[in-house]
Amino acid sequence: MTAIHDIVIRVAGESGEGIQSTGILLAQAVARGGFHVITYWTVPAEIKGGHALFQVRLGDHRLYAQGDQVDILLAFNQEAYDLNTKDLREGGLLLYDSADFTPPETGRWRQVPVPLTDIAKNQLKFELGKNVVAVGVCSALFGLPTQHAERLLRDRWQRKGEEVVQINMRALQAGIDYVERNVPNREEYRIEAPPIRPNTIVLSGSQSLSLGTLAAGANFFAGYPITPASDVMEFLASELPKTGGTVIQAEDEMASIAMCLGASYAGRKALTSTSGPGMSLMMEALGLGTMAELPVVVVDAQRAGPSTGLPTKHEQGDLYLAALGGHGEVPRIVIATTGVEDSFYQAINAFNLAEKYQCPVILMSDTVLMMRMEAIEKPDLNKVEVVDRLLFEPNGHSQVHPEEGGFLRYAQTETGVSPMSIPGMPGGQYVATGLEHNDTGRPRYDPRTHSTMTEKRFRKMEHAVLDAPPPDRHGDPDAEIGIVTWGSTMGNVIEAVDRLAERGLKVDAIAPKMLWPLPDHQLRDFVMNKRKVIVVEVNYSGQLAQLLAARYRNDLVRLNTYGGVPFKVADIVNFVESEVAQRV
Amino acid sequence: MTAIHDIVIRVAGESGEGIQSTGILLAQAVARGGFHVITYWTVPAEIKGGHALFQVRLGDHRLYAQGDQVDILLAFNQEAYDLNTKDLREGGLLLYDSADFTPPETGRWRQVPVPLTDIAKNQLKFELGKNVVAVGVCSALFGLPTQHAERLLRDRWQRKGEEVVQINMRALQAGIDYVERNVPNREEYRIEAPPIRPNTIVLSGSQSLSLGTLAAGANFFAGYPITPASDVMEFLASELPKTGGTVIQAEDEMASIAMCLGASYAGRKALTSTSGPGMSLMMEALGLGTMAELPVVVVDAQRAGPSTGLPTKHEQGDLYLAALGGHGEVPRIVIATTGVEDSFYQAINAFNLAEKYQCPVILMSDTVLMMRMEAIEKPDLNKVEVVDRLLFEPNGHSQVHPEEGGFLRYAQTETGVSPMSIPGMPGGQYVATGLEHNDTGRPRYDPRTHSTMTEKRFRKMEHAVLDAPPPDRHGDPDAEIGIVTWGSTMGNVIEAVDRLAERGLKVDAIAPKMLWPLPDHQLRDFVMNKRKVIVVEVNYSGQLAQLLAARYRNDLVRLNTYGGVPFKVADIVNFVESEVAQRV
Amino acid sequence: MSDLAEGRPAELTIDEYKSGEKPTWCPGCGDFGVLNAVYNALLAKGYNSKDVVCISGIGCSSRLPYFMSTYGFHSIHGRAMPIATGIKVGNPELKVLAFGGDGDAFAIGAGHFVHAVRRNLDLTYVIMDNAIYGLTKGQTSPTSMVGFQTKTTPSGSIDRPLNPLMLAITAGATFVARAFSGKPKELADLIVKGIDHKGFAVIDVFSPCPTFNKVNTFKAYREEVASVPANHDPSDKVAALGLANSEHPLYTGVIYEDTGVPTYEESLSKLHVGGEENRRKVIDGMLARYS
Amino acid sequence: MSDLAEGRPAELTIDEYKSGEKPTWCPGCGDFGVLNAVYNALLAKGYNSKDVVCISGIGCSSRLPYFMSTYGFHSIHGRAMPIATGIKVGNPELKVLAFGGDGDAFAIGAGHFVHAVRRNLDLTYVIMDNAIYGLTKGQTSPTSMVGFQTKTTPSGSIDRPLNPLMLAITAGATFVARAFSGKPKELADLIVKGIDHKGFAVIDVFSPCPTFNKVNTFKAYREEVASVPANHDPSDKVAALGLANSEHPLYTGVIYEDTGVPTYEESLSKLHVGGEENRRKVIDGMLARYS
Ligand SMILES: Cc1ncc(C[n+]2csc(CCOP(=O)(O)OP(=O)(O)O)c2C)c(N)n1
Ligand SMILES: Cc1ncc(C[n+]2csc(CCOP(=O)(O)OP(=O)(O)O)c2C)c(N)n1
Ligand code: SF4
Ligand code: SF4
Ligand SMILES: [Mg+2]
Ligand SMILES: [Mg+2]
Repeated sequence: MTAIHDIVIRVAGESGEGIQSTGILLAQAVARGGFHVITYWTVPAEIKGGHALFQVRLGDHRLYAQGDQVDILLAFNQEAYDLNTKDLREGGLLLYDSADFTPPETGRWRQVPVPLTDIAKNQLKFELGKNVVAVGVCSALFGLPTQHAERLLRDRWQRKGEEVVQINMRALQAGIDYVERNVPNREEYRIEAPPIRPNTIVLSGSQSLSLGTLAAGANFFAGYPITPASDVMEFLASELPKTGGTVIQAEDEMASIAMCLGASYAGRKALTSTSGPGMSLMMEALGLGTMAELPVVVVDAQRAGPSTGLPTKHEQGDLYLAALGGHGEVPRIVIATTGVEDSFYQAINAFNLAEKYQCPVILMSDTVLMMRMEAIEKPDLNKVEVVDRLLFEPNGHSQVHPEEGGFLRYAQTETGVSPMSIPGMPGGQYVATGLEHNDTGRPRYDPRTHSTMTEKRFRKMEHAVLDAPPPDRHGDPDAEIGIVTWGSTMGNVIEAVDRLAERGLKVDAIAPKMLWPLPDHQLRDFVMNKRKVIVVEVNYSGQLAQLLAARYRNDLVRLNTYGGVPFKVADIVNFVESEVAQRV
Repeated sequence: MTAIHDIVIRVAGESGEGIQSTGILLAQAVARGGFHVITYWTVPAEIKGGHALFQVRLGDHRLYAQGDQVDILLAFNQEAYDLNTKDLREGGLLLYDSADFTPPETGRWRQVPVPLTDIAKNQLKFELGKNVVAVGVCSALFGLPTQHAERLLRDRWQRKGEEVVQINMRALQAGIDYVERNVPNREEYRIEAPPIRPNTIVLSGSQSLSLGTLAAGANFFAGYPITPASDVMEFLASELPKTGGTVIQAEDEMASIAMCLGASYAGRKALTSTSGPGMSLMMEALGLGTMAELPVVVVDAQRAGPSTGLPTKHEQGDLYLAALGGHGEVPRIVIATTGVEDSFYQAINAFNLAEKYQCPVILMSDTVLMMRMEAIEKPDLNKVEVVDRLLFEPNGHSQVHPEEGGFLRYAQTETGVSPMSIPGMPGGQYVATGLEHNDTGRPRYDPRTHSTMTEKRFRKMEHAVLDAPPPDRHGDPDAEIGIVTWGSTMGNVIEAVDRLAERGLKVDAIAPKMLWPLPDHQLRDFVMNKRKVIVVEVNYSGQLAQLLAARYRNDLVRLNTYGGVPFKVADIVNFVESEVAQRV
Repeated sequence: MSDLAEGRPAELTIDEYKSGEKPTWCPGCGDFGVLNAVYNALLAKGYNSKDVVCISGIGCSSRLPYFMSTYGFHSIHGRAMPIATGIKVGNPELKVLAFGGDGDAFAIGAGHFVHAVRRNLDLTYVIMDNAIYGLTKGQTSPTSMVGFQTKTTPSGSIDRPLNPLMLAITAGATFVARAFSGKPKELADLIVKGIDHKGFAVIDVFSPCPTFNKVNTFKAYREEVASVPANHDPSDKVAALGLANSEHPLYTGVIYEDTGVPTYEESLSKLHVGGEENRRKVIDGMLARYS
Repeated sequence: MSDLAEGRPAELTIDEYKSGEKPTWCPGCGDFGVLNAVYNALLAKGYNSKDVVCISGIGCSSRLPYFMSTYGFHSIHGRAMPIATGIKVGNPELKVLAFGGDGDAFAIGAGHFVHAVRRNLDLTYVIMDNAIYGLTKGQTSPTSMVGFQTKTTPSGSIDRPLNPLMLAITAGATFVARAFSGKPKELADLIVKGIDHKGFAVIDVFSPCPTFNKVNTFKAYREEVASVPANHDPSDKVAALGLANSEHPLYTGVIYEDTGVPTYEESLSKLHVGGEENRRKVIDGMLARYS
């Protein structure tokens, strides 16, 4: 038997039964053990109840994807069994809460009853402890040193007193004991514990992104709840007021973005967060942001569309809208984060770009990423660079021409960026406007004004693109096959590239962080010089592929999935292999 | 002196002084004389007052563009003189109302005072007749047989009584007399009158488009006023009720499109009309239209953006939004009209496509086209084909599966089009929804449902594209140089192609009417096989060019203008010539 | 189940109006009571389900149309009113009921609400008011009280709540009622009254969300609600505003009714100077005008 | 012209508040009177133009900020309220005035209006109500009367008009006034009162559009307007609703005022448990929590 390096544990059952808390506890515990960890979960369509699953993948090396197959399935009930065994790998381990049901013996996997409910209720007299028992069960299987889960429970429950800590400890131990007594031959699940990584934190993509906005200096948020973007709003609602910042729940998305533009005009670093339907509704006001040249960040936590679509499902379907949506010629910047850690840094980049180039920046995440938890290296705040908008200096400045109507808010400059003022600054008075305007901001409709101001707004983009954050790269730079992807799909692509390399196929992959304007200096060489370029996206029409095709080449190969779920690594591996085979 | 075949007359002055009515009268009069005519006018930024111009181009052959230069300028006042002589061709004719000012003699053009105000006020005692005097002046210059203007005046004023007719006749004659006495050598403006075309009507692009919607069977309109789209609403507000149809002025654009979707669901042929800002606001609900598969037509009368932009100016900047705007994968059809006559037929096509493919259709026009008047052949209503949606037949139909929840509204079919029901039909009950759904319309989020329904929605587009109206073509099919363009710009391109042909340069031009999805069968051969393809658009980023590049080739050459005004034919001619020269 | 294709059964039961789709609401949700009342109201009216359209926006409450055997339109967040307007104007013969939550109606939908109300379409709008955003898992809504704590207002809401009844009355509503999911008979009765009213009927229903709103519970409402006093004259606008304004008690019943306003469809149809048969004539007339 | 860079001149005149941009309005437009009243109100307050922000949507009336030497934001149609909210919350020190037309405020902006009002920001919203869409050349507006003929309602409007004052009062406005462009002194005085009011002040101004509205003219208003009775108690909501409801006469003056409601900025600032200096600590705290 070969040593294994990672394992996928799925906990499944009725939503509200503690599936999510079991998973989170487990993820946190294994992270303390030095393991790498990445989670995946889905919520049911029903508000309460319905089937839920939480999947924890852990390993002794960095992980990038949620895992294609389940190694260990912990089914809390019959429905969980029915819906999830299709994902359990042949020869995997099925644990089921024997209080609920007894599955037939199929021979396709190993199956062991675990009387979770019984242990919690009857043995421990602590019904709520079922989740902790489950954590004990799981961690004993792959051999997590007990101390990590114990310390986690202590940290977590300390405030509630020693009694609570102890009963949880007992629940944990009961789970461990049960496994040790009833599940022999656990070697096949055992992973050598890697060294402890003390500087690690476990958080979700939405938490990481929200923290990033805090680190970037965000001090104004207005938003309207929508899945899966509400997490950002809820995070900031509790944190921003501690820094004197403000969170407003607006009456709709038009109001959200308009409030942000107002706050930005008044000097704040403003953001909103939304998902597809809200993005569509913000298009008009985003045009105003471009026209009035106001910094603002809009988080688009993509979900499956169109229309209300599949609100809890995954898709990368908003790129066209983010990059090209809005009437008229309306340039703005689109940044996409590829991972939980990356979300922190891209949030900072988004703010910095917005401030530097005085324009809206769309920060794209997606359902998988917002909800994914990962053990990442704690960010070093001292290394975070925060950029502020270029302010005009009152007094003695050539930017004020009283004869021409005052402050030259939209003075033509080489980069297109003009120093701006903030209400309260003497001599900086101007009227921000969505009408075409001259350099003082006064409405003017002559051809020269419109041409030169259009050029100014696009000139900023030409400079912004040079500040594009570096792309994610993975694989063999000399490979003839290249994959371009974006967002959380990069994780699946990275693992596919590695798996292909193991099979002797060299592949190179890139995921740009700035998606619009296209960072030519990062992409041209890659896209033009690979023999074959495959663009991998979770959408139907290949939105990034089309943007690349328009610029670079028409023979891009597309790999798309559009079922509301992310790629499996195997899908990508198989596709690349068959593409290569085709050529022979 | 060579015979001339067309002439541009511009009337300019203070808005509200009758500039527009002079221009319209003149256009109608010359059309009655068998001349071809095309107009161009701009309105000032001010609500009332401010500088206005109305330009009438007439000729003995079909005209496609507004005319690059002015041959005859009739300046009502000093400001009109100041602002418009730059467009008067060397050697042209300047007429000025001598009551107002006396311009210096420059020698660059011939100039003749015309005491319009004086004639009307003192000679005729009919101050309001100034415009009719001006019509007399103009028509005498190029030799319009008097009877046409006379009959027009009679038709127009008959209802007001013979006295009114007579005073107008006298005003006309006074203008003619003045010219005959004071402007010798009029041969250089004289155009041989072509044969009378009895079947001709003179109308604007917005009128033609509105008539087309009537001919298509439109019976519901909800909209919100916005320049330059309000004309459609105002036209239908007076005409639709005569056919039992309804026009609602909604509270905003979200309401407009939602009302249309509701009406369409209830069985109506519904449309709204708007411009850029409204288009942006409709994006979310348009996604609902795609998802619920409801026919609806949205007229986008483009103006210069972004944001509120230049509300009275011209631009083709909404193509990205129309084709790709909206969150998620949201297919719909985009049709663009290229001319006044075409607007009638494309409005019909838009409705037919919406009904046949049960989806939103964006019908794009633009400022120039909405406002342009042209003498076109009266449409033959007997040749108009009207398509209605495919209805399910109640009773005895396999489309109702009570076990599966009733009527299979979204049954999978080869074309993707499913028979639909309308409230009131027994057995056709279903819930239209923006959520992903199975064939009965019930929300379902499993991967198979989302994949197959996404494919269904896109499959409709694959069939719709085969129903694309034929493109406009002009030029030499064998030419190595091809021009692709869209909307009213095709008019300028046609004249450029002809002028280039006169100079010995063969060029071929195409303007697709269906812009999205791209009609591959119409475009592939053209775009792929020309040596050089130039894409001509009134926008900054070359929106059609990018869509074509993504599909066909990356070496498209772009010619763009973005000053809020249309191309001059000369700009296109010069560009093509320099492109060709480059190669040598 | 209804046998839709063959017409109505001889003896109607509420099953005629059930779609067979199982409601997705949490156990104990107030919306169950509303759904049941709607079934009963339709039964009382004896409508054929093919002639009824149930329209909604987005929210837990907006799921209601799926549980009906009628025609339905589960639209997008906030737009139930213009969708309903299009349907009712599109075919005035239809019986139109609209449904939605407090967020749907009074946050993103506030502008449409005001305008739908003043148009006075002949339809009935049942708002399931739980003073929370249920579907998005518990945020403050426009009817949440000051101090109400949710994930978006962890220190308590600072926005003063809107009063749906007063808003409706001042916007020009011609029928305004309040109901409580815990008083199902009164609720069904009010829905029937709303349907019978010729014009726009607004029924704001306290429909608790036990999952996310631990303040505005069945229990809390039960203690606060009281029927409109027997001597209340619903045509007295000032008195109606007074009842609507009261917080203790919270009145249920018909708060306001004005029967003298023409419906929107009536007014629209008065503008018709002809029908579809005129189309050709109208176009020819226009063409002649341009000749 | 103001010498903006050097600070305020010793002796203020209304010129301090003029931008030098020539108003684009038609001769005789009511908006001139409003602009003048705004100049005079600011003069009365003696504000430094750098501390004032004038916000508007889109419409003839919304052009007003261009004619001011203050900061300004001429935004998009219907969104003046959320823009103003962002600015005022963004910097509560600023003196914020908002402007717009009846379409901007009550058609596309109706939802925002209701919510801005209930938040009670400390700002003054002057609505130039001409019962028409001026900028788009004359269509029916939400305050147009039934029967009013325009290009979009050639047979007369069938929508009952909204009453801005009643709408504001029921949405929770704390200062509601009506003025008339033809009574410039009262108007300026009301703007000052609105500014002085701590909270959201709504001033609906009859500002005739001689170009497109031939019914609601200066003359017509002059015959209908009357000052609020001297004995009116603006804190009496029911009395205020009564005055607001009256059509003959149309009352001008302070209709309603409630001084007991905290402003939105005050309530927001009470949520602050620290300032910018805490940022690092807050982030570190969160990072520790995830460890
Ligand atoms: C444009 C848009 N914004 C936000 C959402 C997310 N959303 C769905 S329902 C809802 C509010 C639900 O509250 P309510 O209307 O009161 O209905 P309830 O669930 O309480 O019945 C929100 C904000 C959405 N679907 N669309
Ligand atoms: C989203 C959007 N829809 C429509 C318009 C067109 N539009 C500009 S101003 C206006 C209404 C003007 O009326 P009002 O607000 O009463 O202002 P007024 O001109 O009468 O002062 C409209 C519909 C627009 N600019 N943006
Ligand atoms: S979340 Fe609340 S409103 Fe939604 S179904 Fe559950 S109980 Fe009902
Ligand atoms: S159109 Fe009316 S509102 Fe607009 S500027 Fe002219 S008079 Fe004033
Ligand atoms: Mg609710
Ligand atoms: Mg107005």
